[in-house]
Amino acid sequence: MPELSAGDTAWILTSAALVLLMTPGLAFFYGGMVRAKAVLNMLMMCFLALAIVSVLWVLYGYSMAYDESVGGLVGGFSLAGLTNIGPDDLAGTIPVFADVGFQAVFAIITVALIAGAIAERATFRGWAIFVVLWATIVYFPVAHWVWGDGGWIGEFGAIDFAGGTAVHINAGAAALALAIVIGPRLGWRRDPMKPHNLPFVLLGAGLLWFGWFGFNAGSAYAADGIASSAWVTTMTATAAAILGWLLVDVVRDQKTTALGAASGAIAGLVAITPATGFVSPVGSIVIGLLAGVVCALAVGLKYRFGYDDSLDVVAVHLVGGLVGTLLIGFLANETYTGDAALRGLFYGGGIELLGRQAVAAGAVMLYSFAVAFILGLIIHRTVGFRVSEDAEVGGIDLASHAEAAYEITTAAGPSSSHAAVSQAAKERSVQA
Amino acid sequence: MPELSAGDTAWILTSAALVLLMTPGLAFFYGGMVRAKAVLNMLMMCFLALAIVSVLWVLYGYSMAYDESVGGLVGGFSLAGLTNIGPDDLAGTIPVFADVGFQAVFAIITVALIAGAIAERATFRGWAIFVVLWATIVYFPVAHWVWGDGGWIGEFGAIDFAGGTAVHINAGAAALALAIVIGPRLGWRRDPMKPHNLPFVLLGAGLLWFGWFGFNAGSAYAADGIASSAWVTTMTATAAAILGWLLVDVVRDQKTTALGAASGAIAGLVAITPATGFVSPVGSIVIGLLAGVVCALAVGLKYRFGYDDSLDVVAVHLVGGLVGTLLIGFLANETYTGDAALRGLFYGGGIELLGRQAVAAGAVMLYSFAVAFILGLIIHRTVGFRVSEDAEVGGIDLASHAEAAYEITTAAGPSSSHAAVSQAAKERSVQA
Amino acid sequence: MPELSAGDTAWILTSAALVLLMTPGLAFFYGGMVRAKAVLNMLMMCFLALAIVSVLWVLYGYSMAYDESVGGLVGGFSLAGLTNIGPDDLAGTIPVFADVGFQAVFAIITVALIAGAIAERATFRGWAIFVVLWATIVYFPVAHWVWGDGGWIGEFGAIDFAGGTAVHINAGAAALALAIVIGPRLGWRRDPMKPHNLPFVLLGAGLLWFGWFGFNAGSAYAADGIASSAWVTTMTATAAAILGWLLVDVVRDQKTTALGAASGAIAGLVAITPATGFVSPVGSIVIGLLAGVVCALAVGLKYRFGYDDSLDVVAVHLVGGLVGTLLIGFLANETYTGDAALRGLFYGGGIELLGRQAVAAGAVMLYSFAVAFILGLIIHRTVGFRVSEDAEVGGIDLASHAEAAYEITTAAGPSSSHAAVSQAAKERSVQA
Amino acid sequence: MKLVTAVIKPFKLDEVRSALETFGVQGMTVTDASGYGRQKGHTEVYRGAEYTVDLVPKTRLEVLVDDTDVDDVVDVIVKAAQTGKIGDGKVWVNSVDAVVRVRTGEVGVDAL
Amino acid sequence: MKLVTAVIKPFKLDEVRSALETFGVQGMTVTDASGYGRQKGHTEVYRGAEYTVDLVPKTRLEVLVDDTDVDDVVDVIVKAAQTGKIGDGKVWVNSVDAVVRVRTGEVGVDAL
Amino acid sequence: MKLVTAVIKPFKLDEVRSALETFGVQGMTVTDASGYGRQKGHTEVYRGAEYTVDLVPKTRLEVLVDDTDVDDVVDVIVKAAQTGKIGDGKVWVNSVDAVVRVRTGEVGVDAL
Ligand SMILES: Nc1ncnc2c1ncn2[C@@H]1O[C@H](COP(=O)(O)OP(=O)(O)O)[C@@H](O)[C@H]1O
Ligand SMILES: Nc1ncnc2c1ncn2[C@@H]1O[C@H](COP(=O)(O)OP(=O)(O)O)[C@@H](O)[C@H]1O
Ligand SMILES: Nc1ncnc2c1ncn2[C@@H]1O[C@H](COP(=O)(O)OP(=O)(O)O)[C@@H](O)[C@H]1O
Repeated sequence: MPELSAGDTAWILTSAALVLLMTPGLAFFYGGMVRAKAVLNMLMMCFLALAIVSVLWVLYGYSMAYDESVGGLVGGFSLAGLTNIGPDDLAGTIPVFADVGFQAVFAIITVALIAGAIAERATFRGWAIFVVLWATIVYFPVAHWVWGDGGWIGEFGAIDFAGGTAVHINAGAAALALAIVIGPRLGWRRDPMKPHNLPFVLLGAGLLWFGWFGFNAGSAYAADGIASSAWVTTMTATAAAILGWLLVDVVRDQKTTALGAASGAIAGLVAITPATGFVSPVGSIVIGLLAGVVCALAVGLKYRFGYDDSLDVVAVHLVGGLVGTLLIGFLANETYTGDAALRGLFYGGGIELLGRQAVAAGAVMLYSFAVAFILGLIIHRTVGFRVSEDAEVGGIDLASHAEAAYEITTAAGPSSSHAAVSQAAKERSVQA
Repeated sequence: MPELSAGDTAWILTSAALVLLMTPGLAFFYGGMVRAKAVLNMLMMCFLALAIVSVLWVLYGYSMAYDESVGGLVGGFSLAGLTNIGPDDLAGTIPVFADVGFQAVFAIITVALIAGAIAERATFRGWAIFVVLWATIVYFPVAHWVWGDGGWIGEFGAIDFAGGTAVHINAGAAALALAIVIGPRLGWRRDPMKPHNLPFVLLGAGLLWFGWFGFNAGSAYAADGIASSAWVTTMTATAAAILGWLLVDVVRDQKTTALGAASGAIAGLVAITPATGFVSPVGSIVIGLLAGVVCALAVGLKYRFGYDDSLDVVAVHLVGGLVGTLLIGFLANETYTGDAALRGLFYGGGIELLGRQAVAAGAVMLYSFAVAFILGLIIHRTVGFRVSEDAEVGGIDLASHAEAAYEITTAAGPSSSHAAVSQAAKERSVQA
Repeated sequence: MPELSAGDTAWILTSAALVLLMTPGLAFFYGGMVRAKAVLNMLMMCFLALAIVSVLWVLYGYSMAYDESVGGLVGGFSLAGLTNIGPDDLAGTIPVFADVGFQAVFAIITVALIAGAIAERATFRGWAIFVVLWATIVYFPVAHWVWGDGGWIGEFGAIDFAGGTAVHINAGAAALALAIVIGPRLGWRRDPMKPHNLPFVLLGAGLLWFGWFGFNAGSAYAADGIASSAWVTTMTATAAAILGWLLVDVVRDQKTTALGAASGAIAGLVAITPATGFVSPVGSIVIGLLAGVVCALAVGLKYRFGYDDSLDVVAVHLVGGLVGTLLIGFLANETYTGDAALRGLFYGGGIELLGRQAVAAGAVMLYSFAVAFILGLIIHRTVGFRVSEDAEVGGIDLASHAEAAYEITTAAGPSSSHAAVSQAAKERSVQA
Repeated sequence: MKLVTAVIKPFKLDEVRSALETFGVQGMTVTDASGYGRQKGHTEVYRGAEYTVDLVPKTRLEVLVDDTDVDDVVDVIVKAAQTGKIGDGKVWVNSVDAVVRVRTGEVGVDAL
Repeated sequence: MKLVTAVIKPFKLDEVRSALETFGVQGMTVTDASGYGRQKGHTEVYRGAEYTVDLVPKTRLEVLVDDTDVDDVVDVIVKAAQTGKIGDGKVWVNSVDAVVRVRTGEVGVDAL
Repeated sequence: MKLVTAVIKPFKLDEVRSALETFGVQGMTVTDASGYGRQKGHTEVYRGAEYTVDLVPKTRLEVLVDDTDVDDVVDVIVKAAQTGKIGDGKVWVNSVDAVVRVRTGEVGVDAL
């Protein structure tokens, strides 16, 4: 029986904290991309996902994902509330609670990712309900399929090191469904809808990259050689994807863009996620470069097919997730997978691995899309999933949160806003 | 004799870095909440606390807190300058220097927390002096009371896992004292004084949460099961507190606010701090929810009693710290405390634990309040603790630091500030 | 033969992630200091260095730095592509891949540091070419000199714990060369050219400090006592340097400035870098204080000698690196170096150590300056290293990236930019 | 020579500009403004207190026109800026004594 | 019809607005401005160099009023905006040839 | 009394201000503006789509002057603001019925 390894535990606790930081990072990556009148709502969608999913995870999510399998489809409820678990219980060389924490943050970020597709226009109530239902009906079971003991995808033999299917394809497919259900923003295709704060986009990208080392290298569940190679490939694939996306920028527009660099980084991180512990550094450069190029081109899909996936969740997460999941079929390297059966086509493996990867990707994509579509529709028709036209034009921050993001007055210049001074403060009930 | 554990050391060094990051995080949490003309001063108050307390800690702070006890009240000075300590000396399974670093960042953040109560109006000189004196007279001894070998609170049997009394009640009480001493901002209750940059508030909250995993789970002093359960409760209490605060928002104002979400997160983190390694995940959800609701309501106290605690340090840290410290008396769980005597009322424990918690909380609160009040008064009457009216109205950034935070010119739009161009640059003595 | 230590590995993987975060941190430190029309370009210069150097490192950089020495000058190419390395290979107690990752991020940040000297005016193409060439011709060999097995500086007996010569003097000298080659910004000395976003400067400083714990304490290559003392000195030197720089501010201008605090922090971090594991905490306070004062004064050099080192890379990194590298000759402490031969003058050592430090510093400085100067000149004369006057005046963000950093519209106030509305969107080829 | 000043809803700027261009006006100067009038502002909540912001974002245009064009230009602006909802804004006309084009020093109608 | 333009200290806006409202003026247009005059600006320090910023933040109001009200309105603004310290600003009056309400096309006094 | 309004290139503000100071004008009010005219704007790229921003940043000045000075003031501004390249801007003059200094209530030339 394995003993507690303080080193492995230190690494998993660190990794869990890093992955938790990804959700605020995502909030800024997304928040910088929306217009100034909607940045708070974007941040709040991410923080709400963080708050709700954390609680659900402890109440029943961990149990549904990691309890004993019910037919390979979902875990049971015997771990609900985590009341059976104590600080001395181990999962391999780490405490079960470290596993609980580390897995929780995956659930959180997956749900938060979806928000980008419906930026600037979703009711906060609708989003809250969606978060609860989609996490419960889709994420918890799908995590079980892929990583749960006895989950059907794992049994079937498809592999996913850190979440290409369970996280990115899953979130990307749901994002597509919601974008279709709630429809495009007013003025879409007519107005530019440019990012209001590109430095925030790069800040978010930087924090995401940083956190992703926990996401990928932490998924080794130990501080060992595979964690280290995963660390390296998480760096190199991302770097290569930045170069790939900027290449598309230059060829198409004769300029490199900051939005392209940030998006390329995320595309690379997404694509390497499923493959990070299975491929060599050079393999990861191939994955990154391809992901950068393919995702940059995939942004155009929404214009061709007419859905307003506002912050390109589909192009980056669904497409990037597919790129990485399928490239495993070509680039999986026995030196890293440690299993002769897990070799990609380029390393003398057969076509079966690629086939299994495709089946797993397809299954998660269809399931997530279908459930998200139905949930979205139900919410839309009942409590409403879309704010009023006035709220959207005037800004969802004011309409949904009664706040404005910035009140930037500089004593130095003429841009001093007098709004603050001209307000009639009507204190209503500030007392407790 | 325990040996060095690389795993435990890795975790404590990581935790220490995480906690250090909390002070910049706090700077942004606070800095986003003040008006644009005071953001640099707010950031500088936090960074100054960081700079001063780091140096004091090495010179004599660590010694006063952790050297042999003088009557349970304060440590001696034999460790002053840390000259007796070498890299091979151990404190348990980690090097003493790791302990020095980890404890240093607690001292720093505690002092920095106080700044929020006197935002936008304190002289920088006054603040510098206060930092030196309060750290010396209050923080170092109180840390000894709670965590020092032979400190009276520890001996007395009150428990504080990561700093509910020593950090939050302590800082909150001092904040209240200073807010009273230096008085409300000009225009308080009349002008809105809205946060100038809410995304910064959320950025700060995100960084604080991230760093708090080091604060709480690092306080296990090992990478083990209790560190892991502390990690989990640090996530869940915070999440629940966000939901709790937003609930108050919705009931009272029919809107969820971003400021509420950020404040709720901090309230939850504060409340779980003393209890983090003593309660179960479900227990932590109870603590978080209650803290979110209670702190949200406690914000009204300042209006009722008429002190301008500008960024609600009292409502969040004093009140939140009390909530957590007292709830230990109800929710302490033997599975986690590992001691049948440390059981809360809900788990069959007696009232004594609650009583001891209350005594410890009360003692720290009174001591910190009294000393801070006297120090504040002396500083106010001598070197001055409050900037001139002109400086406050015109902006403390210009008055105290001769800087303006933002000079945002976009070539794209009409908001290009011409201030930069219209300045008559009078270089005085730029040469060294 | 040493075995894998999970604890050491956890610490190095964590440290590597921390150091990676330093490049985004640097991007914000620098980005906040430039004018608003150039912030994206500054961020992009840093992210481009990150992307390119990551890939080069795997392809041949690691090999040039750490493969078997060719005459003490450079490593060979047998590790090119890292194809000979597997996840089970160890370097001491950690996997080779952990070493690869940890060393990669040093290469990245060194190159990125240079960008600050040529802010707001360099062609992006020129920068991309410079990054490739300088990394290849200067950084990889110099890393070998200092840290490679058999590198001449190491053999010679000069010591550099975490990169005073290899990173800071190296980057600072190259920065000086480029600033001279491409010349001052239009309006330099006439216009104020104030930082456009000082909170970003402090955010960057905070992230850099946080990451620097990995940089310095990670350079112990183990989670042990020296890592812990390095952690502490990284905190205290930085704190002291903030105080030192603010002291100069106060004496000269009667005000403390936020820019001074941020710059002081970086100066302290730079100066402690080579000495971090060799000096006591009190020694580190001396180094920090001196670095803060000296670097603050060194900012004036550029006015005296007439080069526009726009963001003071020379004053902070070259000068700060020299301060730290030379002070080792005075303050190296046997308790920490563990070698009686490595004692500074203040601890009874001879003048030889100081001499060796000076030679190493001088050699790196000259080599880096010379090569950077020649590379800069060639690039300037061929593809061009400087944007057009129109581009510089109108803003390099628009000229080089066709983007504007901010589009901040608040529904609340009059500063609503109508630029977005008044644009005629001419979609060209958004489809893939 | 006349100066036509218009205060309009910000999102109408593009339409007004196109309409003026079609009419033949070749230039204008635009400033951000905020307006107070019949149109209500919005409400913000801060720490449980509610604040009403009375000012509404507006865009202010200035167009110098020849005397003969002034009525048409006012008409073009009013038509293009109209939504029919409260807060559409005002247009007013001042007399101008002289106009100079900075670049050339040309005066009067030639300066436009 | 007259156009009253006032340049005042920003923190006086609210008082001026209330005073005008009490008087019966129902609307105005506000822009951020900065002023240069007797009032001194402030000093900034950057890397040890001192810069004087001469421009002082101001708020600029425009109020269209009927000819008969113009003196009173000027008076109301001056009273409300006065602090007695340098930099209180200026108020001036122009003649207006025509005013139109965009929403309805009403002209003259009806447009206010 | 006259009101001289000038729309100029932003980076020319400092020169114009000095020139006016030298001439003896003691105050002015400045606002940020953007202009539409012969001068072309710039192009931005977003997700592969190209957007033309037609508006160009400008600075708008208002200077109240005595009738006798008006021609000279216009001249001073035009000279100082001229670069000779397209987009240098316009200067125009309106008549002012009355001017008041808020601080003192002084009117007319004394108010300047
Ligand atoms: N008397 C006035 N003087 C100057 N501007 C005014 C005046 N009245 C209204 N405005 C401007 O016109 C805008 C619209 O006016 P409002 O009364 O809200 O609607 P409407 O013109 O449709 O009746 C205001 O926001 C303000 O900018
Ligand atoms: N000649 C002028 N033309 C236009 N605006 C002016 C003029 N002189 C002053 N102002 C405006 O009035 C403001 C106050 O003027 P100032 O001379 O500082 O104080 P005061 O009016 O109290 O004597 C200035 O900031 C500027 O905005
Ligand atoms: N008819 C007009 N009315 C008001 N402002 C105008 C007019 N025409 C031009 N302008 C202003 O003058 C600026 C310069 O005009 P432009 O035609 O670009 O160059 P130029 O005046 O050198 O011929 C414009 O950006 C705009 O602000």
